[in-house]
Amino acid sequence: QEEPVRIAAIAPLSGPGAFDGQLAVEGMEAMVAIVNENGGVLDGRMLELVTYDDKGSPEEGVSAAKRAIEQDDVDVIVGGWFSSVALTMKEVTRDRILTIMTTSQHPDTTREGHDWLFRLNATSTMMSGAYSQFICDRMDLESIAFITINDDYGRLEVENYEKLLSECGIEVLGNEYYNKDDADFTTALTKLRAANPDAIYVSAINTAQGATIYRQIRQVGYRGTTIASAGNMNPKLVELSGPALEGVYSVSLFAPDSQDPELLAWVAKYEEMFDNEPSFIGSIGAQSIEVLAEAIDAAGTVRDYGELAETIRGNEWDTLLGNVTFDDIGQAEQNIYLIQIQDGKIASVN
Amino acid sequence: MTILSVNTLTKKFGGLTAVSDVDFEVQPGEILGIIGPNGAGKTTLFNMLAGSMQPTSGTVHLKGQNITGMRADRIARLGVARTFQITSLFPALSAHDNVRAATYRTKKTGWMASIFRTATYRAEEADVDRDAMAALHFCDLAGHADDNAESLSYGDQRRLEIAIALAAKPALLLLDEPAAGMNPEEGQRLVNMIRKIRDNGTSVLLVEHHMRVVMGVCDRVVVLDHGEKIAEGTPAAVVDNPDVIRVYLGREAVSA
Amino acid sequence: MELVLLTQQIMNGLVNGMTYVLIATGLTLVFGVLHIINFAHGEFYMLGAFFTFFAAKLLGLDYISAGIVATLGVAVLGILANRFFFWPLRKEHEFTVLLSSLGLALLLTNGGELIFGADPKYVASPFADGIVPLGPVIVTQQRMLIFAVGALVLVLLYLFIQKTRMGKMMRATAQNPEGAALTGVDIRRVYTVTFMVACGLAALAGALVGPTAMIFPTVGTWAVLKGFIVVVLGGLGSIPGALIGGLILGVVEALAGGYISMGFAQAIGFSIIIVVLLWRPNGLFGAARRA
Amino acid sequence: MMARFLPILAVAAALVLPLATSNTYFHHLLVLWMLYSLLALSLNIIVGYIGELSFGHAAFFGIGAYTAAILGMNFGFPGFPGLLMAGIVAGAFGFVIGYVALRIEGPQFVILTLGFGSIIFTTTNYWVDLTRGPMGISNIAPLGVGAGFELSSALDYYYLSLLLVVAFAYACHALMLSRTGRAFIAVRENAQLAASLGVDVFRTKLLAFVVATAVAGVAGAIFAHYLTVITPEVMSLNYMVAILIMVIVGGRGTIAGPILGALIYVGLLELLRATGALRMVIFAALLTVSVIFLPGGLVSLWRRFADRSTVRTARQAQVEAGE
Amino acid sequence: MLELRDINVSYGRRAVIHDLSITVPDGKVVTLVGSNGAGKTTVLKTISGLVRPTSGTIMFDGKPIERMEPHDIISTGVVQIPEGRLLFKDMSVAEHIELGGIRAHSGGRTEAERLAWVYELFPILRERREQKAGTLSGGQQQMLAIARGIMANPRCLMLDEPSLGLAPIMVDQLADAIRALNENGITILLVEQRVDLALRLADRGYVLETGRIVIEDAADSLLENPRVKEAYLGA
Ligand SMILES: Nc1ncnc2c1ncn2[C@@H]1O[C@H](COP(=O)(O)OP(=O)(O)OP(=O)(O)O)[C@@H](O)[C@H]1O
Ligand SMILES: Nc1ncnc2c1ncn2[C@@H]1O[C@H](COP(=O)(O)OP(=O)(O)OP(=O)(O)O)[C@@H](O)[C@H]1O
Ligand SMILES: [Mg+2]
Ligand SMILES: [Mg+2]
Repeated sequence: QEEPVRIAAIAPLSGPGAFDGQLAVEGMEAMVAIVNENGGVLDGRMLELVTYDDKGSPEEGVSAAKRAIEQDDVDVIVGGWFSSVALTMKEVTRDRILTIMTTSQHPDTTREGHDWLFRLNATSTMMSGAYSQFICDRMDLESIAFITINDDYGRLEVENYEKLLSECGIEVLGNEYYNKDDADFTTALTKLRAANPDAIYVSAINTAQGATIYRQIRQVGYRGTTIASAGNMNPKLVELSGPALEGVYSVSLFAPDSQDPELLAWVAKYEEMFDNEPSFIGSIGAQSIEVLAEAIDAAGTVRDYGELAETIRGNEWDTLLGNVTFDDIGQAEQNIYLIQIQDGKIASVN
Repeated sequence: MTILSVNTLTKKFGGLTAVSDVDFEVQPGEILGIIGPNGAGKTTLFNMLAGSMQPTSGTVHLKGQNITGMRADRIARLGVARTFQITSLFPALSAHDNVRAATYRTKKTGWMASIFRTATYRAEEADVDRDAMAALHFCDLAGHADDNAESLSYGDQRRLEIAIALAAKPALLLLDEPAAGMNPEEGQRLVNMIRKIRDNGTSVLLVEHHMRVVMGVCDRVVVLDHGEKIAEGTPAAVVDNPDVIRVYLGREAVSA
Repeated sequence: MELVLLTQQIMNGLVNGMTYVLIATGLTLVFGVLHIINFAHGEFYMLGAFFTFFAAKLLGLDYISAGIVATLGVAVLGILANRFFFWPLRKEHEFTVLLSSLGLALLLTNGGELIFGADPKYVASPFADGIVPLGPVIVTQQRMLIFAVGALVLVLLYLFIQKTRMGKMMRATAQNPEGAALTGVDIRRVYTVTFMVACGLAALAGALVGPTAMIFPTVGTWAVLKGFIVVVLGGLGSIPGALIGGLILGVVEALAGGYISMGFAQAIGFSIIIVVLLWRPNGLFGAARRA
Repeated sequence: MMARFLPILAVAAALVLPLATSNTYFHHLLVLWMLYSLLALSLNIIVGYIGELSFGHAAFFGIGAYTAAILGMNFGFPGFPGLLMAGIVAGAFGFVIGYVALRIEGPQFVILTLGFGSIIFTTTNYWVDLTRGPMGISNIAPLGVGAGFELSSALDYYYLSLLLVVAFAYACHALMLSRTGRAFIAVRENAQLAASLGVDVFRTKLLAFVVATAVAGVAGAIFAHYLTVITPEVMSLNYMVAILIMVIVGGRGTIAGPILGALIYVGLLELLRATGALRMVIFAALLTVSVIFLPGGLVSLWRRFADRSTVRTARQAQVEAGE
Repeated sequence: MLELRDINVSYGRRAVIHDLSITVPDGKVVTLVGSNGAGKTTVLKTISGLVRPTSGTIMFDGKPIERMEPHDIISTGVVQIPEGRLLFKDMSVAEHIELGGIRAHSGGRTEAERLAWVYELFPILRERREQKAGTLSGGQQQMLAIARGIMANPRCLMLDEPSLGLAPIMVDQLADAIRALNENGITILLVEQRVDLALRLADRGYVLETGRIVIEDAADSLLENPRVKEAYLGA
């Protein structure tokens, strides 16, 4: 029996980000199972996922990454849910190990060009380009207001959309920041409602906060359009938000009604293994494993990170979310789908 | 020079006047007794002298300096030590450490000196230990030096309080019912102790209900009732005062 | 328009404030009566919300019955918590007790994560989305319910502590446990009842406040912080203090959120405490601390 | 007798400990242990010696860390003077906050310090121009004086922080044998009596608070240089609680206690990684069990054993008081 | 009748009471004399259940009470007025008096009678009904402590240094009160540093030294006992 290829998955598994971290790790686990059932990589080496809890804290993320590299001697790292964790972790992994960041959306995660660092999720800048196009073209709005999480991700969102949406003539009537531990948004929403915008754009990564905001938008009596920020839609959020989310648009890398056979296989596996519903977060976790597995086979090595990184950059990968390529700084290019909540389900829109 | 001079000192609690226009003086080396019925205002008076309560009006002078309304720690640094009627100790510390803490006022060296263990520091620490042990001996507590204050019996705790006040080497000592919890024999020993304290140059202000102690040790006595001074004089004169007998002594005037 | 907005924000503040009051009552009871800083109080709030959720889901109860079941269930847990975490430490230093409560909080949060799952949940209430218009201002039915129950609970608790024998025994125990024992107070029972009532109140708060947001196992941290601000603001152990403190906090946060920025609302809450404590070191209604 | 040589033995052991392995992760844990020890020892001055429970101590750790990071990044301030500045800035904050908060005591003080800590946390999150907000400052230069000498490995940081821990522990020890230390304890045990003995209660507390916060600031500065990143997270409630755990579980009012507490905190959480999802549950359970069965902290175990064999001298009792 | 048989008590590893036996017959006044630290308070606390004896039995009315909880002991009619008063600082005088009655055993005077009697004994308490105990003068606090004890309707009242902090005139009144209590059929166990006073009030006396009974005799003989005179009366 050959040594398994050990993949460190670093994600928030306790504290406020725990649920999202759990979804990501579950997505990876399902894909690991699929790869292993198909014989693993490099002629028979199995994949083994080693999970680390970063508690959503950058300092913990650093410790986790150090442990993975220095103590547990893992082969590669995947993870990085919160941008701030991803940004700090990459200082530890720089030139030491190959890393695939999954969900973090901050452009800086890859901007500084670490040779062995990749990121799957579209940056918020990429997302906002596609999304604002849609908002301008199809939603017939004259004004908009934002409610935004106060972190680097949220701040960037506001910056991007204020610019892009103003350019197509939509007036921005206000923005309210909230903190990642806030639980009540009525004052901010009351204020936004009073400005009477045609739509409120909700930037929320955390599922619990998102659902609360969507519900409270209606509870303060706002009857205009709600727009959900890009890349943060998942079935749990839809379930929790109830009618408040009906008809709301978002964009995602994950088209839930895609008939891609790899996706179907993964969804089946996921449902077999876990209670949660397959989600975008899970699928992108799975994608990181899939790209890795394929690249390792193609490169014929795990530990020669230079070779492996070249291989990842130099090819197009066919994954459960469709085809992916990576640019010079390791940023993935992949399809972005427009989605809408219809009858309590996430559906893609053309 | 007069050690302590109190002029028209008054304390009101809402509608209640606990101390009312009280005047008196304490001379160097004098033991002045303050007696009076329960609730007469004796403890309140002490609290004002020691700075733990602000007077409503009136003045207090210590060795000619006006200390009215001064903070307790500043008054203490001017050389006033006190005991509390409701026992007040450092409960979790040993008796010895209780007393060592009391040497604070008279010592100088700081933290830095202790880090470098300077000669002054070592000499002073030796002094602290010696003074503390001496105070414990003086109060018959040497055998309890290593016991925690809270594990001492009530009477021993009372004596420990006196030891603490003594170790502060005050010019003026305020004792609030030191003999409470002592039997007549122990009270007698206390009388001797207070005399010795005075002989070492400390003036003493004594609140006490044990008339044997008051009679045995005081040079002069001030009597308070309802916050007002109703009599002042030698102990012998005061116990014969009919007002004092009526409001304070009762039958015991005869038996004492 | 401006006036309507102002009124709406004040209204938001008052109903939010009552949420805080509800959380704070149980805290102030334990805090003021037994002099215990119970950091696990928020976790009982969390349990109240989760029990309501599961009582509705697993037992098929309606919202109100589920809330009652949760309140009673958590009250029983309060008895157990006292038995194992607080009663054995009654003679220990207050910092030790505080740490024990922090440990219990960690245990319940992480245990909750393990048992209930990390996924957020929603306590469905028939009143959650119903809107009551009060002139130009609107409030949801749920928040009206919180307000009404909060007010009722406060009055009852106040009467309980001031007027009943048990209440007096609680206060006596707080001030001098040995003296209380010699007076015939069954100290153990006082502890038990205090925790039972306090945890029940926390759970009630959880059941009522749950439907206004999502619940998840770490939600107690938020609750306990708000609760503490209110308790200290109003004065330890003071029920009227908890009421005034909670409403002040709610309104100030709403105004700060409405006119400055929501992100600073929490910091502003703490700033009020600082100002109030400097002016009145024992809080608005606080008695002096035991000597 | 034993008790006299124990500290020397412990220091000797700490000196050779990292040489036992070349595992750099182990060294990383050692650095964390030492930095947290320094932090916990500093909090111990407030919690253990003057007997007030300061909840917001993590804020001063953070202030120190940010001072070092910002001075280094924005003003090219060299590392070691930066440490000093971090201590001064944190101490200055400590002075201002202490000046306000120390007028209040007991539970109110707990909440007040929690409040100050939260305000600093929030400000750090929002003052993006200065602090870069929630994403923090990364790429902080390692400690060094110019190009000639630079702390590069975990080992270097370990020895630096060990040196500081030993020096500070000794200073604390000396403190407790000094007049100032006696004043601290007097204030803790009975402030009213302390005042009647001439101790200026407020100034004494303020002194303790400033020293404690300044040292926390230095610890934070080293932490920032070592990790090369710093985010507001180090000032969050999690860290506030963590430091308290170290001090109280180890044994407040003692010197070995906080160091032991930091060891337990770092070591236990590391060992429990293997338990996966159960990690924090087991940690919390062990924490509460230890508090309930050893209310005086882990050091009280030693005392239980020592009490039987030696007579406690009055002096020892003072240093150890507070169990 | 209250009877202690071969009682031993320790605080931690430190034994403070050794094989102590005392009998307090019904309707009598018995006093316990000893210098500071002899163990008098410890004996009383052991009887009221605050401290557990390591061995020995305590019988009241023929029933063992040494394993009972303090509040249950009070219900049997054994009530202690503690040294140092142990009042509830922020509670009013009236609340103390009310709480005093929570475990009153039935029989004897009614609650209203006891209340009237207490206010008659200490009129100042009636005047200060609403004042917080913490702000009373030392002597007033002592009166309140006694009043609280009487409200428990004791059959056997244990007083630990009740004269503490009382002005001489109040001490006389206290002595009268103790006599009156006794005449009302209440058995009294008195610990008092004013040994002369205690022995004049008592029928019997025990002398306690470092945790051991060294003399037991009728009170008036003890007053004349040279050893007692020298050690406790300061004569
Ligand atoms: N803080 C306070 N608030 C209200 N009244 C007070 C306060 N302190 C004392 N008093 C009242 O002031 C009066 C004087 O009290 P004080 O303690 O000075 O009496 P005292 O002479 O020391 O009596 P004793 O001999 O019983 O100790 C009493 O009636 C007491 O109830
Ligand atoms: N909590 C305690 N822990 C340890 N030792 C104690 C404790 N309480 C009392 N002791 C010790 O027990 C002995 C008896 O104390 P006790 O209080 O019973 O004496 P007492 O006769 O009432 O004296 P006093 O007349 O001073 O009140 C003393 O040596 C005392 O130091
Ligand atoms: Mg007095
Ligand atoms: Mg006694």
